[in-house]
Amino acid sequence: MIKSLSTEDTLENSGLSAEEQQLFCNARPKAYEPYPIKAVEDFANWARANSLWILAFGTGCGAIELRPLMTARFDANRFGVAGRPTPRQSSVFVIGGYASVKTLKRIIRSYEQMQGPKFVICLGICPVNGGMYFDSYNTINQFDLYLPVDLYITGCMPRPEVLVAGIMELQKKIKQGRCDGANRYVENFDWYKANQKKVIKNWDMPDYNW
Amino acid sequence: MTQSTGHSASLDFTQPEPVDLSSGKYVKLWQGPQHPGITGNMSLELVLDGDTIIECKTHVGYLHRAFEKLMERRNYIQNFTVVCRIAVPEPTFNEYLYSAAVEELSGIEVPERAIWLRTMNLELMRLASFLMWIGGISGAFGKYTVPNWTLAYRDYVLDLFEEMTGARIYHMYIVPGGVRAGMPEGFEERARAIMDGADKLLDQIERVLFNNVVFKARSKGLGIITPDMVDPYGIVGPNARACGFARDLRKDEPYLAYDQLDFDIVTGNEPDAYGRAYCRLLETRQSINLIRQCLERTPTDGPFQADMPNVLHWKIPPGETYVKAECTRGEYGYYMVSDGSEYVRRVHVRGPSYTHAIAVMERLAVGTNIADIAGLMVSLHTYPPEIER
Amino acid sequence: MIAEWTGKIANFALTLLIVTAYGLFMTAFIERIIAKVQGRIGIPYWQPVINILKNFFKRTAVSHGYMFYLGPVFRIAGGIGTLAFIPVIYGSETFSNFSMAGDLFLVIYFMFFGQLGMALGAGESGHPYSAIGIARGLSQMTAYEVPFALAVISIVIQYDTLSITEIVAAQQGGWQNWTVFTNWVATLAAMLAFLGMTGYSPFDIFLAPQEIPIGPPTEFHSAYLSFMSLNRALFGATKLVLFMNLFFGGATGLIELMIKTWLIYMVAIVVGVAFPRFRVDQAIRFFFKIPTLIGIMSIVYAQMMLTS
Amino acid sequence: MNELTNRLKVDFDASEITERKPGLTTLKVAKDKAETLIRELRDREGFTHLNFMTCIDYIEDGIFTLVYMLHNYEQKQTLGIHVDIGRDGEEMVSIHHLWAQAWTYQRELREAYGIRFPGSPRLDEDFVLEGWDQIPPMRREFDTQKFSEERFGHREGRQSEVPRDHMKVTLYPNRGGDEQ
Amino acid sequence: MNTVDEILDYAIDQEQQAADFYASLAKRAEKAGMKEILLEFAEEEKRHKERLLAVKSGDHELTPEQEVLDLKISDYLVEVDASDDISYQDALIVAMKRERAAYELYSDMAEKVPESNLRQVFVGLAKEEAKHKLFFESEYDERVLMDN
Amino acid sequence: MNLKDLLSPFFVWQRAFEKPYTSMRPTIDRPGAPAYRGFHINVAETCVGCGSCHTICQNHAIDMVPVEQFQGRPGDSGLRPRFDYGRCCWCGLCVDICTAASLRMSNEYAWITEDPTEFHFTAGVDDKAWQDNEHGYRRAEGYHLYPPKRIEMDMLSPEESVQSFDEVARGYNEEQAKKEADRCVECGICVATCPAHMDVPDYIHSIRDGDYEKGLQLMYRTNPFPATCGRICTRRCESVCPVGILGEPVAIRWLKRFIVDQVDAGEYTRILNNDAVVESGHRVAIIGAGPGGLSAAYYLRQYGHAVSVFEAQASAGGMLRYGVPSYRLPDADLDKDIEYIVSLGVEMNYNTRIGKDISFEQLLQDYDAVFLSTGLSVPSSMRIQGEDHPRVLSGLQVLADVANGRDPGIGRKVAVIGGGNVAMDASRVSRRLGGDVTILYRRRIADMPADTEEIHESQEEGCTIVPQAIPVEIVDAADSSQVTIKWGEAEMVQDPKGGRPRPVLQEDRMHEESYDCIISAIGQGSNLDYLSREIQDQLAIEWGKFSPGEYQHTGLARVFVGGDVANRTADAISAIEDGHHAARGINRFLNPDAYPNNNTSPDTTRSEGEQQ
Repeated sequence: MIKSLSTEDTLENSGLSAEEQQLFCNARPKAYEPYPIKAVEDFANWARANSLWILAFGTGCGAIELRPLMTARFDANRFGVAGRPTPRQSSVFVIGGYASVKTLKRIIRSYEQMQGPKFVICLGICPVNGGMYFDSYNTINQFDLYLPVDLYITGCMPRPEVLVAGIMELQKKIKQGRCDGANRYVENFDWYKANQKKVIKNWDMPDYNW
Repeated sequence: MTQSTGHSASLDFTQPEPVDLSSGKYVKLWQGPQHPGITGNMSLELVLDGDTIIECKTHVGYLHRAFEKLMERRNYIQNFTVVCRIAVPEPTFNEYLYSAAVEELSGIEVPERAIWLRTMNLELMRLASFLMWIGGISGAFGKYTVPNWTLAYRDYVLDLFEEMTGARIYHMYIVPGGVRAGMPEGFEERARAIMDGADKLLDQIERVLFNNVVFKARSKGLGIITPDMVDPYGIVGPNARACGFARDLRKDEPYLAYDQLDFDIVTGNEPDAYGRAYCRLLETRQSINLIRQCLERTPTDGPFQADMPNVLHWKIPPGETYVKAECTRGEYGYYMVSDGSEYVRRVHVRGPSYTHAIAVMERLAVGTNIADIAGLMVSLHTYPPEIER
Repeated sequence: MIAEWTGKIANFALTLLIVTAYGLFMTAFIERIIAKVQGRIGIPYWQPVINILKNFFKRTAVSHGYMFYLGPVFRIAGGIGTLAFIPVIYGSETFSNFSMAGDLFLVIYFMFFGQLGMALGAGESGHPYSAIGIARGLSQMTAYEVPFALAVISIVIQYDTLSITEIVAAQQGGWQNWTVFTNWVATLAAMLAFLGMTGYSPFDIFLAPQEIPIGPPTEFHSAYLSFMSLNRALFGATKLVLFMNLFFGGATGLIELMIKTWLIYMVAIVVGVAFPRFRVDQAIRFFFKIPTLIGIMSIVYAQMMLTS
Repeated sequence: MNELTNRLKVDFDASEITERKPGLTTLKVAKDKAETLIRELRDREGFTHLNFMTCIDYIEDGIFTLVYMLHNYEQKQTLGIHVDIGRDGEEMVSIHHLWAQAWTYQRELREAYGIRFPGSPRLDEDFVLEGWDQIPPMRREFDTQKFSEERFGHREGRQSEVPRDHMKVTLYPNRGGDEQ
Repeated sequence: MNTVDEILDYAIDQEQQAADFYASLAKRAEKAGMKEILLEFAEEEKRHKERLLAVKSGDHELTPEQEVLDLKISDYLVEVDASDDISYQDALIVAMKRERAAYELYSDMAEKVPESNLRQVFVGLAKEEAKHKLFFESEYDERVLMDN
Repeated sequence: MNLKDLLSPFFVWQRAFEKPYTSMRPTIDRPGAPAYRGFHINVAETCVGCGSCHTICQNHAIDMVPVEQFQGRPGDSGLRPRFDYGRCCWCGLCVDICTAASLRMSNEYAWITEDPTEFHFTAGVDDKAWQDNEHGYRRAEGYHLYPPKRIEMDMLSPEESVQSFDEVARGYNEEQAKKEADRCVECGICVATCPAHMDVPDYIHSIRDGDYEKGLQLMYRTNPFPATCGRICTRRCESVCPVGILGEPVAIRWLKRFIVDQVDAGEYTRILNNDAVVESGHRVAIIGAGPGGLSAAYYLRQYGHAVSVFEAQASAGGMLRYGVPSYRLPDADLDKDIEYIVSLGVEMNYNTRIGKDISFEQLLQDYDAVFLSTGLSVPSSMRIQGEDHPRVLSGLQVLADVANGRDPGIGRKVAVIGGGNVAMDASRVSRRLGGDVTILYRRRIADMPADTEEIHESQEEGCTIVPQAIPVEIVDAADSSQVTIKWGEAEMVQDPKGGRPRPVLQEDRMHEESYDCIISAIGQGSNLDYLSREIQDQLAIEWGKFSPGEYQHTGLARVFVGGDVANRTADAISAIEDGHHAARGINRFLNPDAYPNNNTSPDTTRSEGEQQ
């Protein structure tokens, strides 16, 4: 944990007890700069695109189609996709549809623990505009208010085929260097945090989970 | 083997005193919701003494979408699309039960053809769900070969669904009043071919998983449900049948066409994870058998929908009912109260996971090795979305 | 002297490169075989390389202290160290590495060294899953090291040397001279230990995503993970070479090396895809029972051979 | 079944005994007799299975109707027991000692409706919600759509017209029955 | 009438006369709205005249081969007088009858003249008048026989 | 542990030698199933914009948005469904409910984007690749979300009905009415099509609720002739009812009748609560007590104006009384409507013919405004030879005679010429008077302007329809009490200039037949002789009809026109709306102050008559 030294870029972590504040970092996230040499960056993007590790966190209905995707019928391993059980090693967060407020809190925590460059794919309709649960008191309606999203795949549920297509699309985007969701998160950090805190009422975690 | 049911008053359900974590003797460990060993989005708050769990608390609600609330503000036909989302891997049971409850309250008689199509759908769903579960139990014990097979094969069953209903996961096929379409052309042959393949696959799985020394070593003796626990804990379905209770709603209180189908209740006498798994394997075979019978006996013509009122402003006379069906995990029920308006007054969805994943799980987890918790959980066959609805 | 060492180091670097590349290739190849059994296609052959590159390019913003950094370093040091004292190809100057009289001991030491270093780093990450994984890994390691050690002792007795090169030399001259035929008891014990060593089912509890998400490397990411993946390939291949040298007559050429190591690897795979994983206590019980017994028997057997 | 219900009528003042369908009967019983009745049904009458317990909000009457659904496996009979309690902070006798899963239901009812069951374990812990700062959501006066719009918002760009009104505006703006 | 031009002049004159007839009728029309209608008829006749003028100057050709639909409505209607309080129905009948008469005249002429060139002209004019008749008959069919 | 358990797991290796399960090119090789519920297709041309999809969508995923090219089409709201794929759950209920069957789904399912605002599209209008996809979900045959067939109304059998002038349609009972009312999808397209713009969905809703008083109130908002319209309305509403596209339209007319039948005439005053009008002091004269005139009278009374009605006949009702036979509209029901209007304080002057008993100029002087609704009372003439034969009767005359209780003297063998409602009425009346009826019509049966029901019922009652028969001459018959008609067969020929096919007489196929009488019912014209030439010129008359302005006003200030004499459709409901709208116009004219924000005042602006 790198504790921030300057006062401007520190986070309050006001949701934490004094004891816990000592444990967690209070520095703001920093945007990732591309490598100065374009060829290196392109090569890095190529490598990133061909090795997409998905965080094994099925947040909603979408998890049901991730299983066929990862197993024999669709075998996403062919495309360099693998599931990782820990956010530290994952680079892709697949939001499987609706996110309840309780899950959103975990999603944010997991997302922030992922190391950049990181990408978010939203499956289904619910993250776009509430979907089936547009009037539910426990599910959020627009996922991009809380975390930056790189790709939307519509459908309810999207078939595994279109997940494959989505992964290919994401690879294309990464190779073009257009997946800058994580940087958008950093740049609009306060806006995202305000939105998050608007819906998560028991904010008992650090403002940024390293 | 059937046993007389008896509620044992001797069981103590009082919650254990919380252990003193500050003693440093114990480790507190959270599993989930982001944890591949959990059957879905729920989490377990475990207290460990070494490798042994001495306290388990379940936490649910990560998938709470407030279905029961939402259903109170959608009209009867609109709800039909909502219910299938309650248990994601098994939407059809929800569709059927919701439709059955509405039909019962409004006094609609479903035509013969729809009854058979519904039966077939439910059995196909059971097959698909069991295939996924077999993959799950295998994966929970670290054998990833079998899930790859069963999930791929489940996909073939989903292909059948797609052909028949127009969707893979959320079929939305069983609609109040009947079903939405008949069997497509050539469906029977394709379905039979897939059933034959499924039979073969199950033979293979029995050979490589159920006759597997390591699998047996892991699952035997894990999570024993004693017969006197069954009623006090509300244990139903294969979990109860594995301890010898011959309870199956399809036989006990037949619905749809089950009274015309030829099958026997599967029971076992090994109330542990292995016994439960084996029970389910037998039930999967039974499903295949039932699907074959359905394929043979489903009428190919005639109406598949009852005469319906205009669903846009469908009012149902006041009343209340509780309909239930045997889903893969046991008694699945819809309790519905109508008050004569266009909207339902109250729907309560009774899923078997509600008891299995909380009360039963918390009890069985105590004393279990931490490494077995995933296997235990899967062996109870729980789906978190139907707990919190 | 300096020139000689410079040459040796250069040779070793080449060996290291080749063995690592071979290990990476083997990883992918084996993955594809497993995938085949699972009814699918599996990863592309270059996937392990891409994964490592990808992880190198990944940014990190997390630190858990110096020990945490050192974990992967120790780990790869263990891997390199092990390889450093194993002659890869018998009779080849280039691939003989720093083989010397007591290298067998060093090799076994280095094999432990990596694991321990890893344990230190992972323990430092503070993640409970890491800790549990480490505990499981180390206990299982202790368990499988017993039959392995016994088997090694057996062949040390048999060949009366602590030099791997000499052990390989002793097995030259035809397949009937291979340890697997001359001392099949020790080979059996060692191969059972090998199952545990490779970390495939049924002995993969320390990395099991179901039972404990990923275990020790939970907190490792980016370049640290790259190092570990690299080491996994290198160390895996090194172990194969060691087993080949000790029990299967070594190799006199690259082709022979590849075939033999692949076959040895396949033993673990054949078992691995067929079985679920043991719990750690079951694994320990397993190793302490039959393989240990066989190990002891192999020593007796070796003694008997010598005395007869 | 009739025999049983008649007896319950006498012994427990059970009212509104209705056979909803073959195998499903509901009856109403006073709050203070509910626990004894349920215990007796469980121990003596073979209603050993608690299907579920839930609550219906009759906001217009100011009551919550608690529903305990019991099942007798031998006779294949289900008995729904209705108990009316007031909506405002009234408590209900807990049955957590009768069935192991009962406390979960009670915990859910506590969270969803705000009904308290004294003695029920972990009653006040969060069940499915976390950080909930409104009235219990299953109460009928809680408007979930309004809440959702206020807290979560909806994406811009939606606009719909009612065919009838649209046609009035475009086709016969000054006609129809409006101008009187 | 021995040359094409003569014949055309005659026909043009006929159309002019018809136009004049409607115009004068319009002046005297008593029924509300009839004035406009009769003036419109006059306009229609003027259009016919323009057409024939165009034929004469070579800008336009007669089409003797063309088949023209004959609705035969006017054939069986009673003759009506072009009185001052003429109704719309009657005005149409007058118009139809006039065009029919012209059609028959040209048809007869066509049969009588020996020269094929002239005959073609007469046939062409007859067809032209048949078209005019069709115009009024269609109008009658649309408006008067609307409910029938 | 036994050996079998140790060895049998190795059978997993069997699979290594079989074909993998893997789908090699999933994105290409696996289209959705033929009935897959993928992205929406809307055949925008067929869609009528009823909005049922919008109503049924539980996710509020469908917006109805105006689409330029579909504005103003008859029976079309001009709206088209716009889908939000941030909401849609592909349940397909919209497809199931789609009344026009224009909506279906393709088996396309892939839509990936970075921009979440993209997921909106108007199916069939926005260019989407899947619009022409032939696969995908559509509603199965025999699956309905609303009953496609209407509830049959009890009818007298043809055998019974020809015996008397009793009403043929017997009306719905409560259960039937509720079931029929249930079929309504509440789109409101009928409201726009109805000339009077009645609140059809609302009063149908009131039937479902069993609240007939409210239904009556709703109907009287736009139509003071509900009992009449409930029986004889031409019901253009039903012709556009979306439910009728695939099934049978909602029986709007019968439902209207049902409401009226449920309410006793004595209750009207209480229910409609019309006592509270404030007298304005203005006086309005209405010429003609037909539906137009009385409708105007009703609404003018609502505004508080004093109303005097001048009627040439002995009783009110106009064509409704003298032109519609009582088996369709019993006098009692007509009287129910009329009497209620009269009871509001309308001064009725019967047997008063303008131009004879009182001059039009006098009215203009005496009243603040005049509403003209004199209808079409002059039968059209065939203009064929012999038409003035004494045995040739006019259909209107026959109907009026019957209505007045006189014997029209038709004899036994009757020929009716014409294909409109009057012809059908005359035929069926003749059947009831004991005649053998042959209907001669110049076009095909399908071209008949009469209601199909009327045609059907007259056939059932035993009238013979001879289509494509053009009468050419009427001559004396051999028997002096008879008359002979000559007619020729017609071929239908497509007019090259377009329009409907025209009949062409086949002169080689002529027929001759003698009848006791010939009833000519080929249409009616107006009689405006009571207006002087100058006034006629000012009132703007075209083709024998008025062409009124926006508020039924004419070129002459204070004079408003309506009814058959002022509209093209010439049916009761249009006349009623004319009367209502004229009342509105008159009120604007008399009370300009009450409309400060509206500069459309009848005496200042003169715009084109509204197309209906």
